[in-house]
Amino acid sequence: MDFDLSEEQQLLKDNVDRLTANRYAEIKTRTELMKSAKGYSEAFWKEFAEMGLLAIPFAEEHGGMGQGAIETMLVGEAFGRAQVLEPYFPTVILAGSALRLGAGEAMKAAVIPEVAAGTLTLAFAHQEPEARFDLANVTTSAKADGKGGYVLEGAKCVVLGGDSADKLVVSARVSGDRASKDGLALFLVDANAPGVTRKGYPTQDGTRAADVTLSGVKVGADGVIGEAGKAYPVIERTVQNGIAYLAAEAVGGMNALHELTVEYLKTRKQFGVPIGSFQVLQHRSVDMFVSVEQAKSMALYACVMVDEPDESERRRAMHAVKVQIGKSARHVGQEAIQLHGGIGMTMEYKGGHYFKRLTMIDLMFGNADHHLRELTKAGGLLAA
Amino acid sequence: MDFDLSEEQQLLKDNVDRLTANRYAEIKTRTELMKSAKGYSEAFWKEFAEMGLLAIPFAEEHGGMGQGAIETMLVGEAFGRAQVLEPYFPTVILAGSALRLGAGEAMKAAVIPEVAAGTLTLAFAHQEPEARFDLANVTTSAKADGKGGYVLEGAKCVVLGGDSADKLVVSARVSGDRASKDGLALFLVDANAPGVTRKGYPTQDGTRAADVTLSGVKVGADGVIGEAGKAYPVIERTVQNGIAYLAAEAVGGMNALHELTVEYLKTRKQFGVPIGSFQVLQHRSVDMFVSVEQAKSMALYACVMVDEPDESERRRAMHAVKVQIGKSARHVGQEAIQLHGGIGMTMEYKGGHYFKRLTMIDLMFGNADHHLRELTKAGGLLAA
Amino acid sequence: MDLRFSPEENAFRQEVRSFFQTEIPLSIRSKSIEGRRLTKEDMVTAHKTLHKKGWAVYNWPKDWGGCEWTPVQQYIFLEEMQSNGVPPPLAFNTSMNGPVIIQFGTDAQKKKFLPRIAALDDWWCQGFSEPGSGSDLASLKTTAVRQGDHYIVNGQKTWTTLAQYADWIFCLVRTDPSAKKQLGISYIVFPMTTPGVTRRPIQLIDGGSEVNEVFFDDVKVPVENLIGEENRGWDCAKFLLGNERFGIARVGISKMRVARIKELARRVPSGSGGVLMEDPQFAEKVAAAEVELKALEMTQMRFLAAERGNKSGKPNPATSMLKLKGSEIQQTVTELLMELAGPLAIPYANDEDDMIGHNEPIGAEWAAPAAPTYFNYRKVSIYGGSNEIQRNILAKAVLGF
Amino acid sequence: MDLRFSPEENAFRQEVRSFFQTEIPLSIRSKSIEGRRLTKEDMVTAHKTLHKKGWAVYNWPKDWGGCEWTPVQQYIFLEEMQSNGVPPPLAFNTSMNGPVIIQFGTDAQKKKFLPRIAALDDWWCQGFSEPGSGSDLASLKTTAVRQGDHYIVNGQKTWTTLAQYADWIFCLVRTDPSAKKQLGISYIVFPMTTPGVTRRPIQLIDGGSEVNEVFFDDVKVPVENLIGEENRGWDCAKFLLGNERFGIARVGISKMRVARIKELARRVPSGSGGVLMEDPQFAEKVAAAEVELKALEMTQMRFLAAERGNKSGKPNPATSMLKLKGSEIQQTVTELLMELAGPLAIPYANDEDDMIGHNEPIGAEWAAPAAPTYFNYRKVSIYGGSNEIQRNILAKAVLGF
Repeated sequence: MDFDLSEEQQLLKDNVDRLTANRYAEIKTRTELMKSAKGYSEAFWKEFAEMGLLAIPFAEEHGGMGQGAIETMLVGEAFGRAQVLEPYFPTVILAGSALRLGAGEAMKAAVIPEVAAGTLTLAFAHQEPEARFDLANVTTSAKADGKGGYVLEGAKCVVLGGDSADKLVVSARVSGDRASKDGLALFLVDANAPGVTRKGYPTQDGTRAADVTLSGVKVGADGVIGEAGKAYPVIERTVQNGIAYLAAEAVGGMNALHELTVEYLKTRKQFGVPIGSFQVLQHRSVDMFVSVEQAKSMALYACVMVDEPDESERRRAMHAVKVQIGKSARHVGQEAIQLHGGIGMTMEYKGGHYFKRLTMIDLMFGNADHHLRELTKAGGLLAA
Repeated sequence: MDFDLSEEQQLLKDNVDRLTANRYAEIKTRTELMKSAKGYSEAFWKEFAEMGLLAIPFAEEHGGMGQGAIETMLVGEAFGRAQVLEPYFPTVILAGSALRLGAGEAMKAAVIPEVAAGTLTLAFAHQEPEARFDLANVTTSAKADGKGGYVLEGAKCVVLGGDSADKLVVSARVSGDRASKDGLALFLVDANAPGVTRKGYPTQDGTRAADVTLSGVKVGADGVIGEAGKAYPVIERTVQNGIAYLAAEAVGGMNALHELTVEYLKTRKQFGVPIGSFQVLQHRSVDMFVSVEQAKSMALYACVMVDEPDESERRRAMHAVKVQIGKSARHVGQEAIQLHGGIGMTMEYKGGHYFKRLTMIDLMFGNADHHLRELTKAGGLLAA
Repeated sequence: MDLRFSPEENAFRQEVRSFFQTEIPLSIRSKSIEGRRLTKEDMVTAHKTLHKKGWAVYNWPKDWGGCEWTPVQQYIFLEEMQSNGVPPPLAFNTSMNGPVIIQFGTDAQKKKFLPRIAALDDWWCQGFSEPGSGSDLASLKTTAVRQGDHYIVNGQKTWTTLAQYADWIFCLVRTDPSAKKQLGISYIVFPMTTPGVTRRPIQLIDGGSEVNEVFFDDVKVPVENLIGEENRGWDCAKFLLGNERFGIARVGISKMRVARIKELARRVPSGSGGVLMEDPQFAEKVAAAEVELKALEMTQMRFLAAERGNKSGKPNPATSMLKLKGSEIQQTVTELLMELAGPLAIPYANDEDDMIGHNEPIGAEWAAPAAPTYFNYRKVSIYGGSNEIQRNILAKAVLGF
Repeated sequence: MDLRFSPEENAFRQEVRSFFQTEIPLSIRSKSIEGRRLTKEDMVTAHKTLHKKGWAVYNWPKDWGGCEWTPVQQYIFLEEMQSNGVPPPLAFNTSMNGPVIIQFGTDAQKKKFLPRIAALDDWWCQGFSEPGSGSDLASLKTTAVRQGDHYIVNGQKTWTTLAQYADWIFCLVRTDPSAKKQLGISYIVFPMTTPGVTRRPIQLIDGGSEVNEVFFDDVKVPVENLIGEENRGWDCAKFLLGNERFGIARVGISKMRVARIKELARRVPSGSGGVLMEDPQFAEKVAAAEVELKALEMTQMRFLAAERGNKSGKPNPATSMLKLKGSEIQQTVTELLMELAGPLAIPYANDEDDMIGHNEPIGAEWAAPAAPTYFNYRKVSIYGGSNEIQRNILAKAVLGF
């Protein structure tokens, strides 16, 4: 057992921390980017590409760095701390995982180098309006066109980064009932392909998403990711990778939010003393610290388990991770706002940005309650 | 709407408060009675009878006072405050309710005057080992003897006050499946009747209970309470009366425990100051206060609703009462021990007695979780 | 003891309910119930409708238009108002500044201000908090220096709710800088159009801008606009802050929200077949909130009954508990609504914001306000005396620490 | 970074596990697992078995019998010990008094005491707390007055765990009443059989009497029984209290209890058909505890790894968090067990108590310890520095307040 970062990892961490802290030093940068056309900075995206961040999880033969969950965790923490707006999560983590884990060699060779180089953005168009948190609940249909290709028909919603992505990884059903794990397929679809309609909008945390309608969208045989009908395991692992990353991002965010709160308590004066001199506020800061540490631990645990080959063990672990992250994020976020008082309620202060993002992270890919139930159904965390 | 006690109610309250506070002034009285043969004081019981407490809920023609839930609430609060050991709950509230609500005139006329006079104690032998909190889960069988009587066969457990009761109100099944609400019957059985075996023991809160085995116990037609096979509503209302009383007793206990805690914080010195000067302990005392007030409110609500004729409304209300009582009792009990530190952990201090009784009250007739689930199944508290 | 409402009380409830449901436009009430933002016009319409009926200043003395209702009637009125989504009479006018003028104002001031306050002919806003003075209100720094028959006001207020709509402001200002804290403060009022007054909206985390910073730069205020005695403004402030006793728990609003959550949960898909209300995990959370809410309602009624016997006119400190528990339940309930919306709570669909991408997301018609309402309601445990301050009050006044 | 155990570490785990499971009698381990009370003999047997293997004082320096294990090995050892229900080496001997004597004792003292401490030939108990000195330990009042080559000890200790079994006591006493608080305290040891020592058991709310009051009435203690310097006993106390770093979270014990709860819940009827583990409400509570426990385990490993780099010998204040969260989880888990037992937790079936009615209640074989264990475990957030004290430490040392 060894918790130390390797030299390369430490270097990566230092670099990404420095760059993001620098680029997002002013809250105004973030609020202005939120209102810009794309909702993020293409210049920053290019810098992330140059630093190799977009290449991290991909194989070296596809222009990747061949690195793992620890490295994306370091990125997630830094991005959470700085509240980065660029679509790393949708492009590299979500859609990137689907390609990495599901696609055939030809597709990987064609697409991944572009992703790694920062010239292609992606989104994972999986959520449907009535699916809530059920990953298998897909009604978008894919009908075989007889030539190895498919025609897609359906509607997706809250596709993160979907408003500006160049290509979409779309889930659809080739067979089976609405919520069946069998019969699912993934497709790589050009976001501007005929029949694809996107309605983009901002999200509560300042990023962007889109509702996507697919109407007679034709996908060639070369657009099928893996084997049609057998995509559920890829979807599940994609989401598990998403959870591991979100855990790291949430830890970065809540750690920073906790520090901000403690700092505020030490400087804000009322009744002639810093309010941090009140024991009640100290103890509540301590309880926040405990929540942050528990979340950090589970973000690390996610790194250990996200590539665990035993799928039941992996599944139970990733449910547990999302439970703890949701619980800690809620506690830390709510207490941070309360301890700040009015200033935490404003968009002019970074605290509120953290709080909103942390709140949204819980709602992404199943909230704490959902994962607790799934964990329970799977027999719990300790060996059954 | 009027929250004031009537003159008679105020007099009752003053009298019962004074008597119980006086009799149980020393914690030693309680611990010694706990170790005595019956586990309570027959002298105190006689005094309660003389004060009319045992007659409260019964009709005047049976030697009762013809009073209602407010009056038994006043007794419950006083008994909770003083941590009274006498079997008022099993005799007057539980078995008393079953007779009051279920028995025919002849049985009432024969038994209730003795109960009201304090010459007869009762117990409600309903709980079975595998029933947990399900009121309809009864396997004890009652076979008709063809002469209007029945023969009982089965086992009851944790029969409160069952070790010393003179008569038992026993539930048994004349027909139907294990958990069916149809086919239940109630019987009044002499505790020393042939075939009745009692194994008495102390309970965690210092009172007594017994496991009761019924082996070929013969009950005559005059021992059947109400109509055999139709007893479920009587059982349910008996338990609802029990919940209303336990709510009051818990409020009396947690109120006293909270006062004890605040008093302790004001007098106990560490670091040269009363520990009550620490803001954290003040705020936690305030949160306890809030829990006590919420519980008081629901104990009052229980008085309003326990005689509500609409059975669905009554049922939902009584579930809600037990949820709040369990939640408040847990919070107040745990915090009281924590804020006291070591002294609260000892049997030589009254705090621990309150804590244990409050803990047991939650386990009686369904804990907070159980009632929350039942409330949910019934559609919640607000009009559906 | 009779814990049921009397037939007269039930009749009164019927009367107010029927008035609300027939006279306050459904379009306005629906906005409240669905969590959409009310316009100034909505609030004015509701207020004026109530005023016409004689109910806008029910809490005032009869001479100035009050109703002399019993505490139970007031409770019923508020509950029906809240659970029917009726926007309340503007609090700055009717429960803050109006009562202060009634208590501390001169006859001339009463005649001048009260009718327009009651009718909402003037919209008032509150100038109390400052950037450096939140919980410690008495440390405020805005000064009013006497020059002849005027005060010259300089300084800054913040968290001024709906100042953008306001015609007048009531302000705490420091008139004697040498006096200790509370002792040098005065309560003055002036039009927001007075030269030197500027407002800057503050965007809150829900995306709206309901609060403002208000700056005073040599604002000239006639001396007759002083309410009460000079340097005794703290009395007005204490009176004002202690005045709101029972609306504070907002039981009716939480009831209305719970009802809406249950209604929505009976049609929102759970994702795994069926609707969310069939999911015991979610349904139990709703039921748990209902239990706390019922207990709070009973607590409020108990305090109300105790209040009847309280002739001192001083607020019962236990009402701090109503604020504490009431805000907690309001926050629980708004969080439940967000949880109900699930992933559909993620899109941001604020129609008054200048962010791009004004496409209406799927589910927006019911899910869009969920997260903003949750965000916005974090404030209820902060403003009006934070919950930490309420605990301090209870510790001292009730528990005797 | 490699967060998996190495093959060597896994082999070590196998070795200790197999030793525990084969050498520590099942009858003793079952008692721990089922929450029944251990006798003195059980504890001595377990300790001596570990000692024979060379593991009872694994944490001591090699010269005195220690194992020089890595922090990870220590962690594994403790986890296996706890999850297999092995009674730990007597803490008063091996992690309290032993290390103090190693650090502060003279050579003669070491030779005299350490071998018997390690072997549990003498059972030690701790005389720190006093009725007036709990969290504020330094305010203790027991005095030791020098008379020739003896101290005369007078005063009272309390919460002395298992003093009824003890042969010796280590005590904090005030040797200089004129010095300020910590400065006049000394650490002395003496046999419990010394004339003037009396003990009075205190019955706790679980029904047992594991703690005692210990009274000293002119107890004559030779000067050579002073450990360290006179009036510098506070150094020993600080060293002792800071010494326990990782066992404190008791992850293994909670794991063992969760496993037992799950096992029982798979056979205890739910009342409404089926078993309790099929009740999602209960099962989710268990799973929620498992998540917190897993997080705590990882936290402990992280702190352990950080500890490796910490050569200062000073305890990492963040370990207060292990106490805080560890006690919380222990309490959650014992409460779950009581909830599992439901109504069957109500009977009191303490076989060592003098209460009448020694009939074994139905279900007692598994349900009887549920409530007493819950009651008993309320202490874990009180003793060894209450959780409030731990929060004070964290606020100061980690957050810099």
